[in-house]
Amino acid sequence: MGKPNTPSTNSGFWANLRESPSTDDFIKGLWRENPVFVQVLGMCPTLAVSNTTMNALAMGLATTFVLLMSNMLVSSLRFFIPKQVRIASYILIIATFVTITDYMIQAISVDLHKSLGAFISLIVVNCLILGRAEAFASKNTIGKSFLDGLGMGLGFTFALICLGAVREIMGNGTLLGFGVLPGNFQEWIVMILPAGGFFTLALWLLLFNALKEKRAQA
Amino acid sequence: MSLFNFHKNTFKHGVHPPEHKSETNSLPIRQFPFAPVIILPMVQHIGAPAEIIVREGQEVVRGQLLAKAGGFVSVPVHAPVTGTIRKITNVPSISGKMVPGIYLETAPFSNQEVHGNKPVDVETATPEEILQGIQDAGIVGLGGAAFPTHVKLKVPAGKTCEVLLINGIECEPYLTTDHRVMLEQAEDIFLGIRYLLKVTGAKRAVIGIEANKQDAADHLTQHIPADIPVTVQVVPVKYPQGSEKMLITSILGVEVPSGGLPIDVNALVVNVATAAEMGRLLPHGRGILERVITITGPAVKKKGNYLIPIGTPLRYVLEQVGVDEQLSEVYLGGPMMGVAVSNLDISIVKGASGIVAFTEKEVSRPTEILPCIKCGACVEACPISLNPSKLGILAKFEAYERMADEFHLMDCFECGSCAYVCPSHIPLVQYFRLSKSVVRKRSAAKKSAEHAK
Amino acid sequence: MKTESLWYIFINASLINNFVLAYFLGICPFLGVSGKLETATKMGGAVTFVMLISSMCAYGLHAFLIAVNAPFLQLISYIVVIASTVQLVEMFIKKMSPALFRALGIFLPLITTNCAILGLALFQTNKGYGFIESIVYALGAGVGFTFALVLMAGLREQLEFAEVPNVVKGTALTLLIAGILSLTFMGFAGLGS
Amino acid sequence: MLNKTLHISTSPHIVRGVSTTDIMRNVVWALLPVAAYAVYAFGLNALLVLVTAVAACVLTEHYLCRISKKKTTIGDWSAVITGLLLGLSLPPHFPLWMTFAGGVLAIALGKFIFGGLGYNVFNPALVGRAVLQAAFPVAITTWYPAFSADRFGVVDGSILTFPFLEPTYDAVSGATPLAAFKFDGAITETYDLAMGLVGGSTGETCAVLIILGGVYLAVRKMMNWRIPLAVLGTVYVLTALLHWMDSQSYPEPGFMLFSGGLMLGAVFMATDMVASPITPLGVVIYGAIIGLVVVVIRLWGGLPEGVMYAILLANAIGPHIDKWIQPTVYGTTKTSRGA
Amino acid sequence: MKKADSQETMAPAAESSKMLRAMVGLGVICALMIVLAFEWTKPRIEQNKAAALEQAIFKVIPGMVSKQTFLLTPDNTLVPAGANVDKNAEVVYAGYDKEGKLAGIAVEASGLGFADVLRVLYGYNPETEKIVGFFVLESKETPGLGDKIEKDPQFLANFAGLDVALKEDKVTLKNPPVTVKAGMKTNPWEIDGITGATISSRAIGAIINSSTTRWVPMLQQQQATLRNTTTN
Ligand SMILES: Cc1cc2nc3c(=O)[nH]c(=O)nc-3n(C[C@H](O)[C@H](O)[C@H](O)COP(=O)(O)O)c2cc1C
Ligand SMILES: Cc1cc2nc3c(=O)[nH]c(=O)nc-3n(C[C@H](O)[C@H](O)[C@H](O)COP(=O)(O)O)c2cc1C
Ligand SMILES: Cc1cc2nc3c(=O)[nH]c(=O)nc-3n(C[C@H](O)[C@H](O)[C@H](O)COP(=O)(O)O)c2cc1C
Ligand SMILES: Cc1cc2nc3c(=O)[nH]c(=O)nc-3n(C[C@H](O)[C@H](O)[C@H](O)CO)c2cc1C
Ligand code: SF4
Ligand code: SF4
Ligand code: SF4
Ligand code: SF4
Ligand code: FES
Repeated sequence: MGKPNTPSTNSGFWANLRESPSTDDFIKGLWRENPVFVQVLGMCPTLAVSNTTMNALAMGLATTFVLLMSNMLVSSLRFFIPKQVRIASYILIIATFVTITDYMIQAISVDLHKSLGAFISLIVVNCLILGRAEAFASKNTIGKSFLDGLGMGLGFTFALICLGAVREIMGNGTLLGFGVLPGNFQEWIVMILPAGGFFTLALWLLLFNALKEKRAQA
Repeated sequence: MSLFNFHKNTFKHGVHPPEHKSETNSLPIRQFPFAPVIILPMVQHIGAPAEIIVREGQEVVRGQLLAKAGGFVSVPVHAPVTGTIRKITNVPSISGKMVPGIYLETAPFSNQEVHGNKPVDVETATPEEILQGIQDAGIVGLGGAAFPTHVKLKVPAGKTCEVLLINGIECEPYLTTDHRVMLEQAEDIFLGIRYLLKVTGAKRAVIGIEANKQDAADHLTQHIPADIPVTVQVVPVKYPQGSEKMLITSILGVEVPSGGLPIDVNALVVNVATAAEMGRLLPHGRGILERVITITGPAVKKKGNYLIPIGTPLRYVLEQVGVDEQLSEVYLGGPMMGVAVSNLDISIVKGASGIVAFTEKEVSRPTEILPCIKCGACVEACPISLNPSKLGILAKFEAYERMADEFHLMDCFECGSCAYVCPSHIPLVQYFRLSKSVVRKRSAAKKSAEHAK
Repeated sequence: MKTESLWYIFINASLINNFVLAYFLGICPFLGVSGKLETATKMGGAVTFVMLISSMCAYGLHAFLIAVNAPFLQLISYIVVIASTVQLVEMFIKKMSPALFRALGIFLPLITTNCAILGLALFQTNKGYGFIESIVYALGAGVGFTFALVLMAGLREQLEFAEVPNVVKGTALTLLIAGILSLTFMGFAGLGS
Repeated sequence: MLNKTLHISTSPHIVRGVSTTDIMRNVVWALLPVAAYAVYAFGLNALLVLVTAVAACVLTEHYLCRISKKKTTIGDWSAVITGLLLGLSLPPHFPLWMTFAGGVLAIALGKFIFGGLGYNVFNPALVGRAVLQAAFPVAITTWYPAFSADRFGVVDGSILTFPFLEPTYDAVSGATPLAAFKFDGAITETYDLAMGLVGGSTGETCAVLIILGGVYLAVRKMMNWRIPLAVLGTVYVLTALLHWMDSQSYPEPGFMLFSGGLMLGAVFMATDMVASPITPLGVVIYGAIIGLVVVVIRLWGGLPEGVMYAILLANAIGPHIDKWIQPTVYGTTKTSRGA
Repeated sequence: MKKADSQETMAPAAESSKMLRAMVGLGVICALMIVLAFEWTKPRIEQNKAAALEQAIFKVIPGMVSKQTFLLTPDNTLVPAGANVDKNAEVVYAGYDKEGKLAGIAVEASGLGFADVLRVLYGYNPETEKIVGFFVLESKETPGLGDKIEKDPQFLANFAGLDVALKEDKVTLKNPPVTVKAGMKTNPWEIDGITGATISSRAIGAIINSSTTRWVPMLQQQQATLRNTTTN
């Protein structure tokens, strides 16, 4: 799928089983293996709910929660789930936590639930979560899986906020709903439109490409 | 599109470069002086090289056989002058490569009488004998390709030739060779046509002439012998009407199938000068010794149409006609299809129909190549209806296989119309020559690899 | 109150609120499979097909869940039922038409758990569409998805032979084109209103 | 004398005199009367918009060449066209900072990312305009009437809005003929439309001058005449048909042809050769798609005008047209059998 | 994922009974968690939803303190809704003020906007025969542009007293409401449009128009029912 090569997490399969949790399990998801900017996973929610920072934050945290829980459950059940049905089991587990998250958000705020729309439910199909379950949690201890989930989730949240902040500031003149620019700032409405989502993500990727190129030249 | 493609007496697309023919088209053919040394390559034709049958130091007379044909697809070489074989060695050729050849020193003060051989009588000879006679005369296509004429004329089993097309189009700018031949050698041409009709079994012959040579058309029409089925057809002026495929389409309204030959549509095409040469040589059993060449171009002082002995060094030719100080480029052939000469030590060969010399001013073409802007000019110029724009982009990215598989690269016959019109000055046809050779090499490699298996 | 004609539902799902370009659903296949026209077309066909099946499944399931009063099982049941139905259909196609299977087969597992499919099921439920409306909605969504995918594939195939600057090459370029396409599709806004 | 080394080139040794730069320059000539009329009708404001748009495009092109370490390409004049057409397609009082942003976007997003001249798959000027329309929909639909009395004396305040700030509009804004038709069902006289006596985008109002420019280019073979003909023909036929069926709801074809940006779009924007198909038949299909989408958006869509969207959509379909409509290669047709 | 697959093939095939047990076990755990979460959040969610609806109704009927839901039966009569409301039935909400007097009726209406379906709620006062409040329930109109129909105070002011009086015949509106160009409002039944969001504001006009044409005569006729109900 033309994705940048994911630095393989399962290269040391057997080693991993014995290893104790390390800070790297957590750190890597934030930047080096950032799910959005580096692995280009979970694009749909990234683009769809990043029109405001609040939405981005909420979506990021919801995803992190699901990722964390599913990673832990998958990891703790990894010796009981037969290989043949593992994907189905993961989906079941993820769907469960997504449903729970969905209800929790509704309980917190109907408005928030309305603005995130169906995308909360769509966390189920976010390939990031299934990907971590398959590539990491199913092969690692609970502790490591917890850190991995947290790191990846926060990395995802970070990326969403990167997008959400740019889009909200430019498109609405606000950040998290607070006016951060002069009152007569002219909003660039395109930024909160779907096209703006594509453009903003592309710009971030461009920026990273440019940095990478610069570093390669240096 | 075929809806609009009714037969219009010409082919689709093509270009109209400035003609520049008036500078020489009224100048009668004049005999060119003999050069002191004649250089004769053994590959002046497509096919196997001729095999030399003389030795160094031998004295030869004009018309004497110097080398015999090296096979069926090959023709002999005759001595264009009376003189002495100085050296048998490699000689420079237009391709830049050295090829086997002969240096022949012209005997001063010789009367240069022509040595003949076994005559071929048009009334009594069998087609096979005529074909043999054509080969023995060393005749190749004078239209430019220098393909051995007897090979082309041998109609393959199972095919028939209905129409013989005599190519008097001469669509290249500057050149007036065929024009003068038609005006001055009508009898030879018609005699040649007699031979041709007999050899090919064609039911009729059509002489195709572009409208800018109406005088030649009128002249030939008046002189058509009553007893042979020949007509003259005038077609609109457009490059590359002279290419045999285009000529067939213009005159017969059919297209030669992709990858096919004229005989696939029951036609054969022979250049007028080739026909004239047959009419002149066969009755006397002579070989080709000289040919008509237009020497022209802004850098040439004494422009004209000259009868020049084969093998005359280019340097000698240019010295005789005089060239401008600013001489920059010399082409063998016309400016559209001709080959630029890098070395003046090569000599006139049978296939050369013109020498065009440009000064620096004329060749100061824009050198900057801009990207293709998809203006479509090339698409509307290509007589084969290819998509040179797409081909050009693919060539730039070295996607040669796709060019051949999806965009008919191999159908390109390198007329250069696309490159001529391209406003971005993309060397399209140059790209295509390269691409074609790469494709040919690769498919040959593939084939041999398959063989090896 | 019924306000949407079937025609509007179709236009809305395919052009005005195109799943990819306006809703950001199915971005992964959109980015991943839009490099070659041939695969893009097949992918479009497969997505449309799966959407139709999912739409029917979702309609039936929703009615059932309402009947047994278990709305909380919606998500789980949608994903499980859709995935298994598609698997069944896949097996069926394999038997009945190997040619069709060869054309669509490899894509089916890829897309059963794709968000455009699930999104469609959820949206049609939220919008309260009836059976026929759901099918038209699914058809519109599929056609719109295919349209966007095929347009993108054409553009990307052409841009293979362009001097795209290095920093732009790859996902960034695809996203930028998607943005421009998204702007273009905004021209259809309000169509039929 | 004959010992000098000869220059070698490969055939053909002669080329037609017209260069890409010539073509681009001539398009600018053809656009100048249109631009001049725009200034005449809308005054200083339009002049400022045009100059800003051109400057933005040229500067962006130059700067992008610099950072990508290429020789500057502003000499080929294509950026000037992009700028001119962008300016001509904006409202005459469009704030200058937005105009400038549009120019930057047109070149950067519409051209540079694809590899520059010749590779852009969309019309750069329209990409710029599309982003502007989506970013500042109010500013870009705020119209001013033509021939205001003080148009040469006063520069409108909104046009000089400080960058990134919101313009404040005068109350005098008028509706374009298309908006008047869409929202109030009002039809403007075709004569007024053709002569440019109405409001609208800077350069879209005087159809006659646009047509003249187009004819000049077509005669000089610097523009594909099939495209405007196909676009306008399709619009004409569809509208005539609809008008004939229901003359109450659908306007006359004349109104459709001469109103809005159709003429400018058909003659100068749809004809951007880089972003249009290459074969004669392909080009006709492309034009027909533009015509169809224009009619659909104008008559049934939410927006009053759809030329920009129609052209961009057709640009996106272009590669497919080029893929399916290739010239029929010589010797592969039916006529290639038997004499 | 490739690597994982190859390991999978090397692992000994689990018996199907083990697979079944694992799946069923997992299913039970999951179902349990979901049901727990559902039950736990249910009261909050229902409260939230009711509050949201209430808020909306409060917004469109100024001065109300209590409400009663009415169902529209198939023969076009309004009856107070009981406990089990049929989801597909159309409802209106009657709002009462402190004295228990009918303060207005909230009606839901929908129609096509610029981007997708618009759903709105408006309050109708049968005494003054005016629309007294307006609230957008659902809209996908362009943020910053079309969404002015939700936020623009000038636009919302249109609905502080929009004339929807009936003719003498009591079945047709005297002057059906209509959106006019911004700043062109001259009559009490006209809605001032929004510049730059003409389409959205006209869509609102059309929605109000068609909804009032249908509802206002019904509500007028059945005022008695609406007034005389004890409130909840
Ligand atoms: C490799 C080769 C093989 C040819 N074989 C035949 C042939 O078998 N029969 C024939 O009539 N002409 C044959 N020709 C001659 C062509 O039909 C044609 O006359 C020749 O290529 C010159 O044409 P041009 O100057 O248009 O390129 C052959 C030419 C080439 C180059
Ligand atoms: C682009 C192109 C242009 C040609 N123009 C002429 C022409 O003007 N006159 C001519 O006799 N042959 C022309 N030829 C060569 C003919 O195709 C053909 O080979 C020739 O007429 C056959 O006669 P020949 O074998 O006697 O030379 C042209 C070939 C090509 C590829
Ligand atoms: C990106 C974009 C979004 C738009 N969104 C809306 C919208 O939500 N509601 C609306 O009525 N018009 C919308 N429009 C339409 C234009 O603003 C339209 O030209 C305007 O409604 C015409 O009104 P005017 O006559 O007051 O300028 C949008 C246009 C664009 C380009
Ligand atoms: C007839 C014609 C029309 C053109 N129209 C446009 C146009 O609409 N927009 C534009 O940016 N450039 C236009 N150009 C200029 C040029 O093609 C454009 O800058 C390229 O698209 C850049 O690669 C036009 C050029 C010609 C010859
Ligand atoms: S979810 Fe599927 S489509 Fe999306 S990135 Fe992952 S594997 Fe690709
Ligand atoms: S230009 Fe070539 S093809 Fe045309 S007449 Fe001269 S030799 Fe023949
Ligand atoms: S050189 Fe080849 S591609 Fe170019 S015009 Fe001639 S035949 Fe066509
Ligand atoms: S003539 Fe040159 S610029 Fe025009 S389409 Fe052909 S290759 Fe491109
Ligand atoms: S397709 Fe939507 S997240 Fe992958």
